[in-house]
Amino acid sequence: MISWSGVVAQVTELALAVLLAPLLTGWVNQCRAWLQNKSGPGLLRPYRTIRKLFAKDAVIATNASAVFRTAPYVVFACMLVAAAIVPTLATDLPFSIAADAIALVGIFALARVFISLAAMDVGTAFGSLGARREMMIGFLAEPALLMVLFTASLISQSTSLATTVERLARMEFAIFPSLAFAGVAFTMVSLAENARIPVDNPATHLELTMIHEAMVLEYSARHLALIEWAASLKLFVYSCIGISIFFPFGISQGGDPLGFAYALPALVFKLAVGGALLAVIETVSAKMRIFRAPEFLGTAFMLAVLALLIHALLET
Amino acid sequence: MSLVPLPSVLLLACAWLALGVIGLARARSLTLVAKVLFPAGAAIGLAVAAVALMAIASPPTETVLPLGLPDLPFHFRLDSLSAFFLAILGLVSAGVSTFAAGYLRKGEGTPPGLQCLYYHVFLASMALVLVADDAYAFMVMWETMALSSFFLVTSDHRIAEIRRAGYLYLLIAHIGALSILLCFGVLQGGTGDYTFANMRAQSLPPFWATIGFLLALLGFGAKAGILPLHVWLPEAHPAAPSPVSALMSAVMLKTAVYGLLRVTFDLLHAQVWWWGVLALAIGLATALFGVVFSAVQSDMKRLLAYSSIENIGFIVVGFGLTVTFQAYEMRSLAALALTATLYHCLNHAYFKSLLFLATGSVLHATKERALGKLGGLIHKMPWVAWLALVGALAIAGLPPLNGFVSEWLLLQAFLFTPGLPDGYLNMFIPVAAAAVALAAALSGYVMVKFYGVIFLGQPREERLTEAHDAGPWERVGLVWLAAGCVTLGVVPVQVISLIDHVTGPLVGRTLAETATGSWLLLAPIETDRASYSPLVVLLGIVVATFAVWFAVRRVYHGRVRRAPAWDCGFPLQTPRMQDTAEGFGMPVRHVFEPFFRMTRELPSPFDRAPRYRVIVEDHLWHWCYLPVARWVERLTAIVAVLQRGRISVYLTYSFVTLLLLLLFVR
Amino acid sequence: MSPEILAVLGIPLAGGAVLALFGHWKRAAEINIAFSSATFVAAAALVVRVVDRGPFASFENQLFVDALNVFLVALTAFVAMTTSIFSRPYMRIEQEHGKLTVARLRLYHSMYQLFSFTMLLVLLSNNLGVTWVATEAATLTTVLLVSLYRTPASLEAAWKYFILCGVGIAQALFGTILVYLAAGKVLGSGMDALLWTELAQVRGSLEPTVMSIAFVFLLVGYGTKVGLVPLHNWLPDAHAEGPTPVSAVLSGLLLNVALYALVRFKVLADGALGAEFASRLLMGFGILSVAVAAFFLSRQRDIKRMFAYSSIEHMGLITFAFGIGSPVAAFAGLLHMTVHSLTKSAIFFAVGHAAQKTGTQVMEDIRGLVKVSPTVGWGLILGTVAILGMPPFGVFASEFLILTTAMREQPWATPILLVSLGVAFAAVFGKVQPMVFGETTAKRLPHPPALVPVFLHLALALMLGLYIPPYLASWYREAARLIG
Amino acid sequence: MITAAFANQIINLFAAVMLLLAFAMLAQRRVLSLIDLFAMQGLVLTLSTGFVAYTTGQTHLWFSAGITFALKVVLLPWILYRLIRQLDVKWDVEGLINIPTTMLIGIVLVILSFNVALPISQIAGTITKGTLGIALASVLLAFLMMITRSKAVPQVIGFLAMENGLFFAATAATYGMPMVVELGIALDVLVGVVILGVFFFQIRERFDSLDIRHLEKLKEE
Repeated sequence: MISWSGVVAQVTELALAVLLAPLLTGWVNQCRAWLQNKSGPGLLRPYRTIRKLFAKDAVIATNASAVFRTAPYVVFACMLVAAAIVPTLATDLPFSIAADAIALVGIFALARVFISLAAMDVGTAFGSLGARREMMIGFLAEPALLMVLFTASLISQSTSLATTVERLARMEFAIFPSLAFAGVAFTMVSLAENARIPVDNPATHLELTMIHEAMVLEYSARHLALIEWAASLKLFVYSCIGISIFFPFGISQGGDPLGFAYALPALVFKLAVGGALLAVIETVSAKMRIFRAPEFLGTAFMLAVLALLIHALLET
Repeated sequence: MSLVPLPSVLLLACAWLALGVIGLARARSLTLVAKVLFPAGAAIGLAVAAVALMAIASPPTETVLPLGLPDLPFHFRLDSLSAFFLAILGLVSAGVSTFAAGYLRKGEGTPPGLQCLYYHVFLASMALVLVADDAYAFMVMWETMALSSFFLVTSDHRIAEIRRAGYLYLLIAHIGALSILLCFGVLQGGTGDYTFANMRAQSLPPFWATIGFLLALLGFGAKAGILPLHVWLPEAHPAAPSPVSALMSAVMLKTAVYGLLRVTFDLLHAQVWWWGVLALAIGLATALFGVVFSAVQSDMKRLLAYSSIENIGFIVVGFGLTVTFQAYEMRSLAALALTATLYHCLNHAYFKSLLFLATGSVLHATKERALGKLGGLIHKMPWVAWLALVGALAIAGLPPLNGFVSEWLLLQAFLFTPGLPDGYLNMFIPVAAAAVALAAALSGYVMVKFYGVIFLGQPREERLTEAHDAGPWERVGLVWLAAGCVTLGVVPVQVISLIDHVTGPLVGRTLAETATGSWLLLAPIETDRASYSPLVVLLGIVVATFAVWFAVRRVYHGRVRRAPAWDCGFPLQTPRMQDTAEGFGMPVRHVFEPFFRMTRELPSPFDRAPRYRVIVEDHLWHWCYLPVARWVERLTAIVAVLQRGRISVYLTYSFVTLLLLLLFVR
Repeated sequence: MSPEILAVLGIPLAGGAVLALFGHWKRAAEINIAFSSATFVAAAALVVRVVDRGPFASFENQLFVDALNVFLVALTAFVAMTTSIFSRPYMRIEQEHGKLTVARLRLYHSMYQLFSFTMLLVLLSNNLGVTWVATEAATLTTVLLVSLYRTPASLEAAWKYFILCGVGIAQALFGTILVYLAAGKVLGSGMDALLWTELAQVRGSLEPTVMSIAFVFLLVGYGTKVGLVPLHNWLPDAHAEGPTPVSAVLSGLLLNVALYALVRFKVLADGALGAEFASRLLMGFGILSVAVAAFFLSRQRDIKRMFAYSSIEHMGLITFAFGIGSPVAAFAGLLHMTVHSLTKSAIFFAVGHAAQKTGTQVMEDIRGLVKVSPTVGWGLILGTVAILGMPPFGVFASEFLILTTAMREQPWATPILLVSLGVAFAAVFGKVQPMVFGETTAKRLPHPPALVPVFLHLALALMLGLYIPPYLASWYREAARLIG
Repeated sequence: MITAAFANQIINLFAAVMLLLAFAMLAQRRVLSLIDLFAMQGLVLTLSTGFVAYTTGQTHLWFSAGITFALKVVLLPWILYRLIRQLDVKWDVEGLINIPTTMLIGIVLVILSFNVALPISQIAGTITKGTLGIALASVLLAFLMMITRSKAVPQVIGFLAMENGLFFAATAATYGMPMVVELGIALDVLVGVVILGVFFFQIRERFDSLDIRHLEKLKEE
């Protein structure tokens, strides 16, 4: 079952994800700066930030418990596992049979719960506020994401992401209206999940609107570095999910080293385009009031359910 | 081993009863009750579990005791379904009894010996409900269970609210029991033989089968707390002492599920597809309702009680799916859904009892149930806090713990649904799946609230700093249950192979027949379709965590300092500034506004002493129960006119009755 | 001539006479107990004899014993005995509270024995005319018992009781005359035509028209005594205002006895008219009683009054069961009679002491019994739970049989029963629970209460719920066969 | 010896008088007259029983007639007279329903009684069978009287009148009940009246009146 090429693909992919994730974040920020007529911090700024944070002394609130200190590691680990499941370069991933799409959503939820608990641990007003908001986003985004993945699963008759992507990639070209709906829903969910405008603004510390930042206010140094890195990783993984489900072309199927070589540039290209698109979305839309977020996500959820319904109605 | 399972179960139940009687005899002796009887009860629980696990794979055994009605002596039968639920009872009660040994204190309401009596009668009656094989034995045990738990709920009967809760509980339980009774009346099909064996042999016409099913749904639903019969649950569970809340939530609700499964799959064979859809719809409504309400609670035990409603909703959803599949003869899918259902029963028993016991410890340590007055207990009660974290993560349905496994199976069952011959059904199922996903996600929200507000942050009250951790007995109980949560989450394949013994006889197919996984990999249909290996995921997360940790250790050389929280630079920080339970519930109240009946008291900017108050009530109480109460009241007012005290009028009644009867005869 | 029957009837009659003479003695209560116990012993001997030799008639066929009445004789003698045990401290406390004089106690004790006598005579009489006479005599004795306190309320209750039951029973006499008329056509006029044993043999050839009209009169007549709605109005008043031991025997025994008489006639009517006619009437009245009584329950403030309505409800249920008429239903009806007697009288015992402790019968003023007097409190709550049909008490066993049989044979009735039982449960339990639990207002009693009877009854009711001894079962079956 | 037809006519005459008396009692307002009417009813009952005994040769009916005479013509009216005198309740009674209405209802009752009794009379083998309807009517009329009276004494008289009707019915349908039963019934009636007499005193002591409208305290609110 477990082929050597699979193992190679798995390791490569994981390494790629960990290493490339900050770059993607940097690329998005850079694009956004360009679109907004700014010069931008440079593509490698996230790497520098992480390195800087790793070099600092950590300050931990007096009241913080072990939950606070372990959370960054757990969150980062969760993102690693998630990255290991999502096929980016190849579909022949040995680890992917251990966790399917539902488990992926579960792992994201685990990370979210941990970061929220950590936010509440210090016992500040902002921490718990952030945790509450994050969980609010979560309980709407999570089922929406699940429904998006279900749509793909129903088309491909599998909840295993690798299999899904493989089958979607292999399929004769066909128009799946359900996938179109799911795509829109997925985009909306991704924006919310990755703390992007219009739901959250990763660059603000304005107390009335912040979500993700409010939770990580108390973190510093290595913990903050891990959290930032994990956030990049999350963006990367989400992008990859979108890419592999909706645009699976070019991904390497089976143990095909040649395909592998072909898949890497394809991935980079797709990520670059995706990142640019994200920057465009972030530039053209305005940050919503926090209580608009449930409506926004509710719409995403409805769209995802509609996608499922359309699939049940038209495509079976 | 040549141990005969069924007699052993009966003997063990008797042993429980004996413990109760000893407790009654020495009602005031706390040491005896707490340090001897309850641990002994726990040992019996383990024995029950052992017997049940042995019996689950063996063919059914039957026995008849010369008790009961003359034409209907008590029949008992131990088959795999009974054994499965017995195992739940035994395993959970072992933990709960151990905990209770440390939990009982002096001077609280009912004397310890009496509590010991109720408690063990409760356990024994649950065990006997599960092995009863005729309607009478079943009903006797069923109502004994209700009665003993009623007395447990009202242990602290000096408080009027608790009495009211107990009253509501017993009333609904009794009405449910009457409905179950009528269900058996239908099921025996005019033969006058109330043994389950006879009911199994009957094949009822669809109309009567449907009546029977609906009565069962009503009766068992009342016990399980499905919508709209749930009102007693959030009242009664918090009122009871914590070990009892744990048992009620963890095991007693499952006996209702047991009854539902027993009646639907074992006694009624001709399943009609829309039964399942009905159950599915009710289950979804229950799950959503439960989780949404649990999100807005500000009492920790009420929160857990509503969460029990939610979980029962999931179980009923699984049950409904099973019925639908079974009615369409899609047996392997039915097996999948049933496995999910049973697995969730097992899981819920573990994590809910764990959490209830944890709240018990908190309650003991702080004398406080209101979430608004707790906080920061992880520092004072590390054992309870860390073990409760396991429970909270499990109940939130997070991998790799046990809650996720059953949710995963349930969602898988939904995913395979589009193959049903009915188009509308195919449309309904995705919506249902979405609702399940939503409820599952919300339960994560609830658990963050629950855990964060109680254990994390800063203590909201001064005296919380005097809280103490749980004692050794309590720890053992908690550890037992937490270990169960982890184990069940990590080795689903092995658990499912046990559950297969149950699904086989009920739906005629097991997961083992279709599964392609290995000991490590759960793949109910085929690996290509869906697979999950919690052990690998767990290892993945653990290894990754430690790898990152070591890596950071190597890379990083800075020191770690402790300092006051920064909080965006706000100078003044008090614990009161943390989010309260109400505050944490706010987004849910906002999003799901139509669910609630809210009365809010908002302060105006000019208030001297600003007050904020919100009361969240249940619409159903106002829609269903109060109108019924009003109707009864109106009818009693009408009836009372009959008795106005005037003798002439009374004579007229007799007179008119006589004349009418004479006319009738003519 | 059977000595046992003679003893069963003679002892209470003699007791009535003795206590009429010596009832003012200090030891009158003990004498009362002695006579009641002796009656019970005689009844037990009678049971043994019937078990040994089967049914037999005696006293020129005027008295007879079969499975149906011997079981009620035993029950009546038993409950009469336990009630006399209970009444000893109870009446003494009443006396000390200044509610009763010595002369009244003499009346009480004497009438108590005579009342037992009349009930036993109703049960044992083979002559339907004598049955009627004894029923009327039972009314008279109980009227005196109900009015014992001579308070305005008790007089009012006794007056209503007398007039309503007197009128009712008069209708029964008309019915009896009609039965006699019908029997005369077959058996010739004379004493034989009133003997039940003779009538039962020829019941198939009794004139249907006459029997139907006769049964209507009998139903209204004896039904008044049973307390069937809408003929029940005397019952709550009489139960609430009389001394508690009297309430206990009224509820526990007299209603049974009246129902017994009705059932005897039902057998004849069934023979003449086929089962449909009487069944429908009984079921109709039964279910009406259950439903109406259930709704009455929730309005009550007086505890004895509430349990009186509960008796109406249970009598309705039993009547309904006899109305269904199948062997199982009849069995259930008989079982229900037994457990209802035991449980209801136990409840009244506990209620009596509770009311004495708190000095009131108003439920809102009785609180927290379990704290000040655990035995009374537990007796009351367990009795209540039992009477409401919670297993493992025996009331549940019979309700189980009745409901399931109804579901099979008369499904239309089950929703009504379901609602009524639910409403009754809500009402009674909702009122009793705060009386037993919670904070208290009660004080100590001058005499220790006699709670042995309470727990003895409850223990028996519990046993019947879990285990019905085979001889008892075969006995019920035999009796059910006689009815069915 | 008289012919059966003639006997029948005589008995019907008695029956008619019974019915007339029942109506008279229904309409009568004065207590003392009520007692007189009751005694007259007893007398008619005695005479009719005696007559039946004479024509049919049923010896036990002679006893029955004797008991009736002793009890219902002599003893009970005497007791009632004494009671009235001691209690001083000679005043008129106001009915709860006015008398014309009562009479109308009474007529309806008579029709119903005849209707009910018709099939029974056809079966009865007695020469008195035609009077069964009238007997039933007197029972029901007495019942009606009890309903409409608001004082205790007339109510009791109504009760006793009902007993009369029953006796008449017994004679009409079956030439009376067996002796034991008749004795028992008589004893019951006697004891009942004695107890009621005691009651009258007590009620008056407690309520200062024999108006049963005072006895309406026990009821559902």
